[in-house]
Amino acid sequence: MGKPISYREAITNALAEEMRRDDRVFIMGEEVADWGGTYAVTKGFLEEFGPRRVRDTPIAEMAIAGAATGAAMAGLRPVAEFMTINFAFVGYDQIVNHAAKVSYMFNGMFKCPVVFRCPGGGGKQLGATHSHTPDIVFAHYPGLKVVCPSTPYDAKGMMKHAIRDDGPVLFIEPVPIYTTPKLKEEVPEEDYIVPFASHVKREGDACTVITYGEGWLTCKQAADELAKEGINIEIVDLRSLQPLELTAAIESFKKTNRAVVVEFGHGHYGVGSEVIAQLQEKAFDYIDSPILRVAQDQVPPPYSGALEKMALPDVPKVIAAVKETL
Amino acid sequence: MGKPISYREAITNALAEEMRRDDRVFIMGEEVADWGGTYAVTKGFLEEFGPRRVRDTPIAEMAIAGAATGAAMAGLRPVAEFMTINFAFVGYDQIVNHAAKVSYMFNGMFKCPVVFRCPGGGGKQLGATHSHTPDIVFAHYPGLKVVCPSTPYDAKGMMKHAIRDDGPVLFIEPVPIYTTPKLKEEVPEEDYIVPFASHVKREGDACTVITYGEGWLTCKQAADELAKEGINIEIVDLRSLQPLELTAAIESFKKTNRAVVVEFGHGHYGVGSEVIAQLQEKAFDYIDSPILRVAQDQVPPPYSGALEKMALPDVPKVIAAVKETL
Amino acid sequence: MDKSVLLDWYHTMVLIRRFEERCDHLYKFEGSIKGFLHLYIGQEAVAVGTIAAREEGDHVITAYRDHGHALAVGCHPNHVMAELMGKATGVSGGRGGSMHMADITKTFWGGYGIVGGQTPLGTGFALAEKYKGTDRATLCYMGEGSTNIGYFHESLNMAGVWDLPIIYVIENNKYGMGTEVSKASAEPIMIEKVKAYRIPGERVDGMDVFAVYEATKQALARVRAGEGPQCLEMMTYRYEGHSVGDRTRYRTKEELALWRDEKDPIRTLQLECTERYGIAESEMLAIQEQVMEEVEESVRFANESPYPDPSTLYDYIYPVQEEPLTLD
Amino acid sequence: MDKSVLLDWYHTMVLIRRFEERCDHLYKFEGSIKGFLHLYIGQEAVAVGTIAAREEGDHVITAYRDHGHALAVGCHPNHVMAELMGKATGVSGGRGGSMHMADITKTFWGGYGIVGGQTPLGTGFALAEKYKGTDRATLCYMGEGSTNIGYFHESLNMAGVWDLPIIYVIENNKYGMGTEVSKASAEPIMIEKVKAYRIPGERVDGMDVFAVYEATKQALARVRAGEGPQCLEMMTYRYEGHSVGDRTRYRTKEELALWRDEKDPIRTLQLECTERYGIAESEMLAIQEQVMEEVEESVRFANESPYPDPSTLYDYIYPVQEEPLTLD
Ligand SMILES: Cc1ncc(C[n+]2csc(CCOP(=O)(O)OP(=O)(O)O)c2C)c(N)n1
Ligand SMILES: Cc1ncc(C[n+]2csc(CCOP(=O)(O)OP(=O)(O)O)c2C)c(N)n1
Ligand SMILES: [Mg+2]
Ligand SMILES: [Mg+2]
Repeated sequence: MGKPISYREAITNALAEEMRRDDRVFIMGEEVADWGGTYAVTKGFLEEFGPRRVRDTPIAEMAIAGAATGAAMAGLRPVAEFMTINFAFVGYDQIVNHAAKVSYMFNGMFKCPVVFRCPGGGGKQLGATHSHTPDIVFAHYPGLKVVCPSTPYDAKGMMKHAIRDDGPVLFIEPVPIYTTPKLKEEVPEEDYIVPFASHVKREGDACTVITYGEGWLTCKQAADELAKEGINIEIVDLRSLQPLELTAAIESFKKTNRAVVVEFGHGHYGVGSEVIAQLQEKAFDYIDSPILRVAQDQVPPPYSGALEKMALPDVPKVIAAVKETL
Repeated sequence: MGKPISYREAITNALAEEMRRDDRVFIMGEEVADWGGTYAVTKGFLEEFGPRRVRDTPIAEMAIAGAATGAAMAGLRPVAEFMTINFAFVGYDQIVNHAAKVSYMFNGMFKCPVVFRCPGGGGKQLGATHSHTPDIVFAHYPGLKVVCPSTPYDAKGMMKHAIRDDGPVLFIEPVPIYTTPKLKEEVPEEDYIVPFASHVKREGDACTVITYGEGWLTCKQAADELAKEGINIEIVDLRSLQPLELTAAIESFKKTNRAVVVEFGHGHYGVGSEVIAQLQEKAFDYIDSPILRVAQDQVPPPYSGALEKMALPDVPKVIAAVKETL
Repeated sequence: MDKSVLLDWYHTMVLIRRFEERCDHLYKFEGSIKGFLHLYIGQEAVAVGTIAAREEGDHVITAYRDHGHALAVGCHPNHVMAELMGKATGVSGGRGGSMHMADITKTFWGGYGIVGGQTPLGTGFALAEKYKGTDRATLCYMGEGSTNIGYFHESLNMAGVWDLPIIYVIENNKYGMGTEVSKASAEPIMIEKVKAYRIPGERVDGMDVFAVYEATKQALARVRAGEGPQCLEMMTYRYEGHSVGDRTRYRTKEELALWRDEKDPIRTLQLECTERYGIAESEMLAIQEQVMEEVEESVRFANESPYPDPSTLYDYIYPVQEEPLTLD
Repeated sequence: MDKSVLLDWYHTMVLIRRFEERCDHLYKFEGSIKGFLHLYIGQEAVAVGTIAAREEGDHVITAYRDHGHALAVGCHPNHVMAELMGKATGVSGGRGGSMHMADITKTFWGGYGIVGGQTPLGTGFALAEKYKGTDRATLCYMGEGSTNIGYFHESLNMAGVWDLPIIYVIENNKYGMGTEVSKASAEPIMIEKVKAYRIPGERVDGMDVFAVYEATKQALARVRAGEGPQCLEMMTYRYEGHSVGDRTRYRTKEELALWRDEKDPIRTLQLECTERYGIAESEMLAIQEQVMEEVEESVRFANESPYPDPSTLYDYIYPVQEEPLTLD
């Protein structure tokens, strides 16, 4: 274990280690080389790995998505960065209708080990076009793995998984937690991998709170508050949205009989919707009260700070929802 | 009332009537003019309305979506046809991040009366790239209305609504029911409008089946079968996926205490997920058994006919799900 | 050229410059502007010269670097500043922010945050005007880096095929973020690039407001004569970083100095005014002072303006329906 | 040119022609082929001439009109036909269908149903080979109508900026569905259009397999010499409709006759073989008969092949992981 690192450092380290380990791994995207990445994730990479392996692209998300996919099919392991997930909409067809389909459509003939890195999330006063947490519009489709870590430990281990995975992975990184001091933690020096599977991240008995990505920190803070009142919630981190594997959540729910799903994207047709649909189906006899959701309001993110915050999940909203289930 | 017309004729008639009524309405898209539309929806339009109002475009879904949106902002009422909804992925950013946002982001300054026509659906052996029912990836966002009629009557009235609506409407037309004889019905000669709101389309008491679009016909057939066994299901047609307004479904559910959601898209993060999440929240005390879903399996549509059908909803699957809830 | 016109241009260019400098300060030191902030400093002649050439009703649409265009079309600095601070009195009611400013009363359709996203929209305005049979033109602005995205290609091709009344104004400031034009565009000369759509292009000294104005006038005349889409490649430069926070390591101080110290559009205009048109320096100084006040007033106005009322959060998700959807 | 090579080309071209005719019949009258069916009849010289020029390992990727390419790279007609019938023995296991045929053993990466969708993928293959330092090239095919979509622009620009080893083969058959090239492309001459990326282009008589072969050989040599991306515009024609069912009302019988009766690539090659190379007519007749048998055999094989086992429905949603994801 070394010194505590941030979420962003964890991703930087995972990328660098994988690049050192495997020459097939390379980075492409807008401003990833000279600039070192808009969010400085690949700072120093150009110096260490050179322009062959750290490639600035034109502003061309269709080609970024597609050329990375093609390079993956032809034997490389590209990590394509969309500067933000909002811009991945421009390459949407290539992601969900090409990368996600080639394995199945061609009967398993092709591998497609591409990673689409997507810094995402809102709350930064960037206005409606730049503040999406649209994770489910990628996770809706079979064929594409859609994952989103919530801690530095997971971020590093899941990025390594994503790079070594033989199929396409859309890797969501919530920018709001990139450097959050509270989230910093030590991670192993040795190589490790974190599976794309949900797990209990904090134990409790009062209510199961299911979340992922930046939701973890919010839920953890809510848990700390609630603990002061003697309410101990159990937090399940989904880690992966597609495939979605709910064993841990279901087990927990069977214990607590109550659940809240917390997500930063819009609620409609969201992560919570799916989790609830499955929980009530697979653990029907255990529901003691409605399963609630805390999600982004059904309104495009306004620029103005206070207004924007109103529409986003926060600690008080999580606490209120938990209490409502009790 | 005239002679019975098909779902497709209903759309054709609505378009033609609106074009006759309002010069601001025009059609643009690939092969809509000379060819008369790939699915012949605009056959004869070029002859009646001329090339100014019926415009063939290059194969350029980004520009089709964007130029139609721009023309709408500047005072026209474009009906932009995506040859199929699969190709709307190419224009995805323009649809969900521009058309859907301009009203809110610019504080209501602009209207945006554009209609995106999207023939959709699978089951036609077109392979994974061409067989999507991806309705929720559009319906996830506030700002865009996403609707899908299930009958000729609704199709005509909802298309008129869509064209007269001052905001952007993504209008989904399931190709599998375009010409289905069983669906043909007489529609009023007079002008009429069908609201974008859910309603009970068939009354019953045993179980509430919630569906929309091509699901209606499947559910109706299932209902006829079930009726022979004395099981009378109530069918709610959602009509609109965004905004999603569930009053009719909730009322029905409070009566039947059982529900099944039937949709032709993938189940994960699907329409059923959201409907269930809301039902269990808003009618918790009325749930007698798990609310079930019948949806497309979580697998990309294979070309081979039998395999493809396996993965899609059908009458026996609906019947089985209904019985399971009883 | 009429003296009052020149002074008007001078006023707007200085206003943009001072306004942007003030924004920079507010962002860095007062924290009252948030989000991304893309300054227009150095490029003032482009917005001012092109927009001066338009007729009323001609459409204007641009990208996220849009304060200059907003001020040039005549949005009040108070409302532009209020928008930057997310206030209810902002041009977009505080909902849009720096990247998304618009004013429908000036047929200014806004800044758009997605690179290239405005290009098909502008093309749609042109389509609408041609459809309606008016002789309104559209000025559709973009950076040179934005010509590499699919939007550019699909839009210009559509405009070409349909002969639409639009001018694509490419503000070639040499960089798209940190990427120099020739690293991102296989054909770095924009007027060559648009030949792929048979669109005539002209390279213009974007630091010279006269040249900008003249070229735009002529291009507008061609558009109105039915000659179809036009392209103007404005050779210009942004003095500041891509957005506040960018330390511009990708370019040399010498390069910056070359543009700023030798080609500055405001100084060029100022010299022209005094030397060619015999305008007294005092008149120009007066304008400078007036601008300082306008800018300070805008800060005051914005600071004092209220934030949007929380109860408005759900307004305008869908536009207000004008003709009711019931039948008569 | 070696006689056996000519006969090989002749064989493949006739095979494609007869195969496609048979597909048309199966679709219309026997109902054993479903979905969309885009025939390659008339364009045979393009796939055969270009692919004959490639070295082993050079990549091939194309659009949905892909049977010709599949047969030209050497996929067995049995497996191509089985794919069309959705059988487990099909090249893509019956999962892809007419539009999505591939064979990795021949570095044939498939047909793709989304217009232009293959273009960035092919660009990615070229990137991979340049990265690996091999001298493999990529042949990336598309129709002229597909040059209007953003994919084209972004891909060719990227290839231009990065000097990638790729040939964009534009099969200009004059129509994209019912739309004539000049109604959809503001610049209807493709080799002019690609100048926007500084990509050298050559127009080639796509009905003459020799010309196609020669032009491709030379372009491949330029690619391998490090000269970067190339474009070949193949002037060709499809005799049948866009897909089965299209009644081709958008073109005249005379136009079709001009191409089919005067420029047919198979007849041209046949004449060349007999007149210039002195090949006996009987040899060519023998090939024709052999092809008839191959085609009938492919129908037999496909008809008798099993459909995919229902238990395979969930296979390969994700590729089978080669190196396990645990740590050693
Ligand atoms: C689709 C998309 N991709 C990436 C970005 C991030 N981005 C914002 S501005 C910019 C550079 C644009 O450069 P240019 O068009 O030259 O305009 P300039 O900033 O020089 O005015 C980039 C990459 C974006 N906003 N949208
Ligand atoms: C993105 C997208 N838009 C539309 C279509 C429908 N479509 C299929 S083929 C085609 C015409 C393509 O013409 P061209 O590129 O010239 O190829 P050709 O058919 O002549 O071989 C169209 C519009 C599609 N498959 N994908
Ligand atoms: Mg620039
Ligand atoms: Mg063609």
